[in-house]
Amino acid sequence: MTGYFALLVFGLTALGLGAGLLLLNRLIAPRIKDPMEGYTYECGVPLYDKTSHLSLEQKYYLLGLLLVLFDLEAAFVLPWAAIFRDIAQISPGFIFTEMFIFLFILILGYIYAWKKGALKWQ
Amino acid sequence: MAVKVKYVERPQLTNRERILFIDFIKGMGITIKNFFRKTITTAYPFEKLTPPIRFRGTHAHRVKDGKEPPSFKVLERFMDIQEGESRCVGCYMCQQACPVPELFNIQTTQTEDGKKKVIRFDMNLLNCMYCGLCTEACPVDCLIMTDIYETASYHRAGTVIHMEDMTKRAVDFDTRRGNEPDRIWIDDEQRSKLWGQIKWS
Amino acid sequence: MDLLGTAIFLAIKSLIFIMGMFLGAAYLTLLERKFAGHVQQRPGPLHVGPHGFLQPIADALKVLTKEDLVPDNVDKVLFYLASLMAFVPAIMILAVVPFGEPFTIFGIEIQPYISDLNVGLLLALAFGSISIYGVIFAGWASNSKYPMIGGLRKAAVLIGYEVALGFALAGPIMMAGSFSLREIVEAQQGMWFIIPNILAFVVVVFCVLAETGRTPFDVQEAEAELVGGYVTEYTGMKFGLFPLAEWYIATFVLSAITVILFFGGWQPLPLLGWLPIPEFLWFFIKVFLLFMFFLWVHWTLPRYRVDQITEMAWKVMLPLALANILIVAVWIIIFG
Amino acid sequence: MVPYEYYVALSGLLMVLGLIGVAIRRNIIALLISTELMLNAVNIAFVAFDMKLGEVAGQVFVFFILTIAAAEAAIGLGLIMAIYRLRKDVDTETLTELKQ
Amino acid sequence: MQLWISQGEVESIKGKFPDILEERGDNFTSILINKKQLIELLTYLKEQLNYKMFIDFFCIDYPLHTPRFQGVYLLFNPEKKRRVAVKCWAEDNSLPSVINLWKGAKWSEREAWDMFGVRFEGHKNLVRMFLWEGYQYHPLRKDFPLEGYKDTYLPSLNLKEGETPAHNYDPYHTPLPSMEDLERTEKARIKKKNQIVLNWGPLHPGTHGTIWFLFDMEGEVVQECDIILGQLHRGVEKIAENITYTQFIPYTDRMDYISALCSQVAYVNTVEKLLGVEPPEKAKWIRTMMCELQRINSHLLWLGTYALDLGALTIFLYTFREREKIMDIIEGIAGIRLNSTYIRIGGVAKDLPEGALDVISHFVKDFPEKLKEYETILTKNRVWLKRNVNLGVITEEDVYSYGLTGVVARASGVPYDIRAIQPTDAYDKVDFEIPLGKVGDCYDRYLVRIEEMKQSVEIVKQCVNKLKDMKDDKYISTENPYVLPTLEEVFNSIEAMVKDFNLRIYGEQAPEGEIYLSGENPRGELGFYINSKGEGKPYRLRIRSGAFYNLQVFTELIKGKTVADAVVLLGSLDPVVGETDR
Amino acid sequence: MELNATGFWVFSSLAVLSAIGVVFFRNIIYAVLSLISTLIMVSGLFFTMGAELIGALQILIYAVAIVVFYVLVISTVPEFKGQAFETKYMLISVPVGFLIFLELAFVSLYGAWSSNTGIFTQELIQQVGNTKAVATLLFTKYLFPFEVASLILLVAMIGAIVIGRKDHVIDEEAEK
Amino acid sequence: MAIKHNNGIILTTVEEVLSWGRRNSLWPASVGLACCAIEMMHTAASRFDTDRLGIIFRGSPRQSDVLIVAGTVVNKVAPMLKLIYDQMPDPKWVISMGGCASAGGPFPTYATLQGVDRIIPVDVYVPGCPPTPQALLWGILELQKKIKAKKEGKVWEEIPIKEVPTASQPIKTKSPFGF
Ligand code: SF4
Ligand code: SF4
Ligand code: SF4
Repeated sequence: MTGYFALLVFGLTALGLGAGLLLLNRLIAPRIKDPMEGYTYECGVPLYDKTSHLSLEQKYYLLGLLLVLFDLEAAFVLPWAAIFRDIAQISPGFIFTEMFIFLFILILGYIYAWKKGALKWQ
Repeated sequence: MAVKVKYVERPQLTNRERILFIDFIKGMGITIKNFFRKTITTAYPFEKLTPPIRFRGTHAHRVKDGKEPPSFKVLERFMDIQEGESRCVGCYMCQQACPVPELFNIQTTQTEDGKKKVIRFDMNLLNCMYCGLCTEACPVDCLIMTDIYETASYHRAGTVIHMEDMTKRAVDFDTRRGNEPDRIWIDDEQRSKLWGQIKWS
Repeated sequence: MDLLGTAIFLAIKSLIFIMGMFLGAAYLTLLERKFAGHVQQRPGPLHVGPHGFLQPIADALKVLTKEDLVPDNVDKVLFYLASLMAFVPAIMILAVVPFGEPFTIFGIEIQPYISDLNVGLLLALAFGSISIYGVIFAGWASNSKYPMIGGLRKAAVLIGYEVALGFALAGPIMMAGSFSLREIVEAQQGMWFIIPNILAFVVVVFCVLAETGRTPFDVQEAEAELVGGYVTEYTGMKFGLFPLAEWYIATFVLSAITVILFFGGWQPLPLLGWLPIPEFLWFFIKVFLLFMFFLWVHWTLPRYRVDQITEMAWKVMLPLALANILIVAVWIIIFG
Repeated sequence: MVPYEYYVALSGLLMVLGLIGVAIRRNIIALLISTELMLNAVNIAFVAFDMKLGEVAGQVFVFFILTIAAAEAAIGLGLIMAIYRLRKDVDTETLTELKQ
Repeated sequence: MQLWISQGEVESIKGKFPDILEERGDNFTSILINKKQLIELLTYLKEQLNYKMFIDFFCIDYPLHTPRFQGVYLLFNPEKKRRVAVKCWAEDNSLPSVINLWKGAKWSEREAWDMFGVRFEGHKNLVRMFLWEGYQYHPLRKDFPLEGYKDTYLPSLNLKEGETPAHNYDPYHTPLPSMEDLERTEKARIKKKNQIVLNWGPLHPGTHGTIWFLFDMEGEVVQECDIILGQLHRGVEKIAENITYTQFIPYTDRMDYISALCSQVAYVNTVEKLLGVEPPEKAKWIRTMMCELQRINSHLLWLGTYALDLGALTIFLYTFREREKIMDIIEGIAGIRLNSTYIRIGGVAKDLPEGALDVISHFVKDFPEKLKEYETILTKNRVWLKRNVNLGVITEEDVYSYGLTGVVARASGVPYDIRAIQPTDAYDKVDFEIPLGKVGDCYDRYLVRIEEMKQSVEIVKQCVNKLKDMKDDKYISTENPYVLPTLEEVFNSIEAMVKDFNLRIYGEQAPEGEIYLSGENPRGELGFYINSKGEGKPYRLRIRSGAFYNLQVFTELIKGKTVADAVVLLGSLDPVVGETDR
Repeated sequence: MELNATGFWVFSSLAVLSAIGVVFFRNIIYAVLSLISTLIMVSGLFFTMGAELIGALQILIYAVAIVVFYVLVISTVPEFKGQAFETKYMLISVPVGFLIFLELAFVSLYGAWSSNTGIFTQELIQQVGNTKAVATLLFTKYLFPFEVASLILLVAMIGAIVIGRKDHVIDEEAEK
Repeated sequence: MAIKHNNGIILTTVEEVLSWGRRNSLWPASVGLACCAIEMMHTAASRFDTDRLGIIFRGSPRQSDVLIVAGTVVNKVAPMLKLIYDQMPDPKWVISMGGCASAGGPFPTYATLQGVDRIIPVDVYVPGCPPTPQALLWGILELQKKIKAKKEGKVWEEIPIKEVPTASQPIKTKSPFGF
């Protein structure tokens, strides 16, 4: 448990330090107002249109989708990997086939995504 | 001469190269090779590149020192120029030749004995493009361009050069480099950093 | 009050680690500039201090005293938060990286790490991917087009390579049978894990390059395209945290993890075990070499286009990582 | 050791909050996010029971909940995509139409 | 070499269009036609007589004539290698637009509108080219003064009250645009149809100078693009009308500042042809050599920045290392590293200094090795291939329609090289090959440029060999009345001094006439059209810049590509703003 | 253990606070930020309960993958207009939520789960470590649900791609 | 500086350290406009290597300290340049490189801005067309001197200007702390 506590303390220290630096910057840096200093930078020209947030794009949706699904898959694979050695000594065939059935099913999905062009990021 | 055309080859990446990352490795080989080469840098304020003799830097006025060309001897008769003063005869040829004539401000007066004297010769170097046309036009070998380039200034007026500065510069330039042959550059240490050993004929 | 005492002790230790990392990162900038310089036949920082030794200090001072400018259209909270979100997770990885076995000096046991966890590797992976928020939010909060595009680009790259990284890590985990980084190092007594895991190593190298935004994957701040990428609108220290976190801390820490996973951590180099070099120095030597390797790649190669990168992640790296799992599984079954 | 009931209580609280979110938010993404909150509450409960029973089965179920959460997010956001494509904008009205 | 339309062809045109007026000269042949038949004639020239390549279009202002403006179209027949000029008076200040015949006319018509106020019927978006919307004048008109109208009080911020920093300081200034003006300029170019409109440039590291792109984007994909030029419009053509022929030489440097010597040579050749000056043999060889050195220099800069744009940071510094060497050579010979005003009418400014040939031969011996290094890093690199291959394919049709020249044309397989078509200087005596591409994509342009550097090295070698035997020849033909005497002559003889005075003050009084001549710049055909009315200054000097026309095709190529491709495409077209904007 | 208790109180209060944030932040991006915070806090709770593997995966999968998915979609959606809340539902939701809460409490208090014991005893878990225990259970006893999970993921992927794709774009590529 | 001028030794030392940091880490915004930009690039390249002095070019004005205006500023660019200048965070400096930027150079025409100091305050003028890399470096060194002088509470008029009627010699001794 102390390990996690140390992690927590470490995280808080890092956060504090980062925030402290930002604060320090804010405190000691000069603040001289220039007329246009808040103008959004776009190569120094007047903005054509003010919107900068892109509207919904399929590619990001597909990307997020793939991330979620494959990360989940990884979440299953990693514990499996951790016990692989132990169980492989008892019944290698079992643990092996088990995971590869799982992977096989997901590779089907992978192939489907590939075929449908979802991996191609336009 | 007949026109010869040649179609360029488009190299392909073979599979073997692709799998073994040959292309990356070769490229990285080049960079590491350069890593072990000597640096070519001239550490500027501590080391300086000597400009070649033909370098066109800040303008200067040669002074009357007995080495004038024949044309000066002719024109000198109308002028009031002492030894050690600028050779300028106020002929305005430099201004005429210059693509940006506004940058000159030349004023002459008549002295009592009817001779002409240049009392003002200002050049605003901010408008100059160092093309050298003015020096080529000067008929008395007065206006020259020196190897001085460190002319940065905090205000505009600091970049306008006057006759006194210009004569000083020319004297300095001639003493330092007057006797140099018309050579492409001095083959000193700084140049050989970049060039290595050159076979001079 | 026991708790408070531990907390204070830990905080001091963390502070030492973080400060060390800060200083290290600052001097890594110098290292990079020197290396880049010499690759390009120039000396790099030279005059600020002997051989440019004070350059990072000057830069840090300068960045710290730059005006803290917040443009008009930004989401202020997020704008500040994003730089923290990029920085904190990157340095958090440091907390799970062991730099050696615990050792005793003058009767005091010293642990050269913050925490040795059973799930250390997973947490490292998790922290590595949390920094994605810093990138996306920096782009989003800036409310400007270049940062927005840069942030989303970087996010796309990170996403692609995170998945591949997850699968690539399975190989060493299988060999060691544990998520604990210390146990992984200990399991490499006889043979480094690079041997059967060569594919995973390739994948991990690419992933580290991608996550730290070095060529050929530095799409997010491709100067020629996006000016400064997602940091375009950032000034002063807010800006300073980004490259510090991304280019130096993350590269360093991820190199360390790569060394732990594939090159036997703090075990001496083969045939050089007789040298009187302490463990953690071995570790640093290896990390240094790997870091230099990344720099070397960075200063040689051109960069991919972002869609090519993501495509490569999915179509090349992921299959490679999966193949690695297969190979390692077979290897373990055959060789035990 | 913290009694496990505390954890269950917390789980319940999160559940309620999630439910409130589902009920009052008009924004379909916020709706999905609130659902995630509820799923988390369940996770906490599972692990808490595990702690009580000295078991790990509950934690295994968390895996499956993660799976479900992922699938839910995938499909839910997929629906948003679909709506967006049909309507060419993600307007509140459009979204409430779907909700009702 | 006869480069203008043949008598026979003119006769055949006369058969169809009886009321044309032919003006035939040694260096310029034009057909004057009335406005109604203009399109018909141009179509006939394009389709029947195969004058399908668009070279240039420009206007000339005759304030005393009605109609006041005359438009001149320059066309080229790539098979027979002949040019023709078509002139037409702009009645009611307007001309029919030819963008349906040649897409390349779009910008030059805009330019004519901007500079002269001539309207074009049928032009889809006739907006200001170089100046901004809301600017009131048309500067190239004869009645517009060079310095403009100084009506804004805009003193230097660094001055204290009442101080004058220099004799030529004027606190009054020509009007500056406001932010609103610029915004209007933007909005006049392009209508927002997709998600966002991104301003790319002008003050951007990737745009190779100050080109201002407007990308109408869907995500990261550019759907529509327009380019705003004029961020470096300095009024060079207007300056030319106010100074003598010699004085204009330094300005040609500053147009295409990366290949200054090539521009000088192209300009000086034109003026020499006009004046009938023949430079001495040695000067020709020196010019050829310097031109090719400059071409290597320019291509090196291109390679460096191109690689930098594509992320290969180190190549940039390697190429700059080699560039430093060439700069050293140029500095040693001409005196200035970049904008070396070295070429003069009738020869070159100074003889080669001692040791110059040694240094150059050292360089050409050394350089191919270095080039090989760059190629090792780049040519077969998978990243490089991925970014370049099959991107931005330009077809032969496009080449003719847009008037693309230089490497861009050659990479598409069009062997259009002025050095071969109309050799000037010593190009007809040296041996070289013209590299051509087959596909016309960015990769081909890269390969062609690399190959061109190798060819240039060969040419330089031949020049060095030749020049070794010409040690003591004259480098400038000062015996010609139009050529300025050298300093030594001035110092030593009164006649030379008087000649010098005359030429400096009154300029080279060129005979009346017109001329169009071009040189092969690293960026394409750099043509000079000079209209002389017998004064010391040109009446109208038109610069046909290669980069200006090459850049036009960018808007077409970028469609459906991402911003990341934009840098590649732009880099492979290699524009220099000084030349596009003049 | 004092550490656990402190951890619980800190994490739980922060989790609830951020959960409130999730529900009541008008700006969707702040709601998501709070969600991240909640998830991390919940993960901290898992750690206090000794569920290491789940705690780590909670961050890896939940706080990163799933939320990134949301963030990606949100940050590319034009801002939502209009009223963010419908307070009238508040009245209904609170009692319903409370009911569910009661039910949960009931179930837990009466140990409805006690019958379901697995192959692991507390000592065994201590011995092999939480990670391996969970993993072993997952890949032995719950083998079947595990394989079903893969099917769920497959179906989710196919479904999501079918729903979310833009037909003309993807089909063009499929033809290639 | 937010810290007020004070004769206390500590503050002076702090200011000196800060000023040292600033002048040894001048990051220019890479605003290349015309021919001079090429020479600016050469200054950054291997032969002269500004990185030696801690000078690295940044793409975005938000992260740069000094604006090197390299090239012809035409009227149309002037408002943009002003915007870029405004967008830079303080403290900031401007070097006007080349004749064109400083005073219109050889283009006294309708289209060119006759000196960038008409829209933004300039700290150092570097004449030349284009100034050689060494001239630019000299300009940068002058700027460093100016920053140093400012720390001492002077204004630029009081800084001794080194008139260079003659060529200068290389600096012999290096300070261990940089400039
Ligand atoms: S160098 Fe050229 S621009 Fe300068 S003063 Fe002389 S002629 Fe005029
Ligand atoms: S040309 Fe020479 S002599 Fe005549 S005014 Fe100019 S500097 Fe003086
Ligand atoms: S000062 Fe000279 S080199 Fe610099 S931009 Fe102006 S014309 Fe070009």
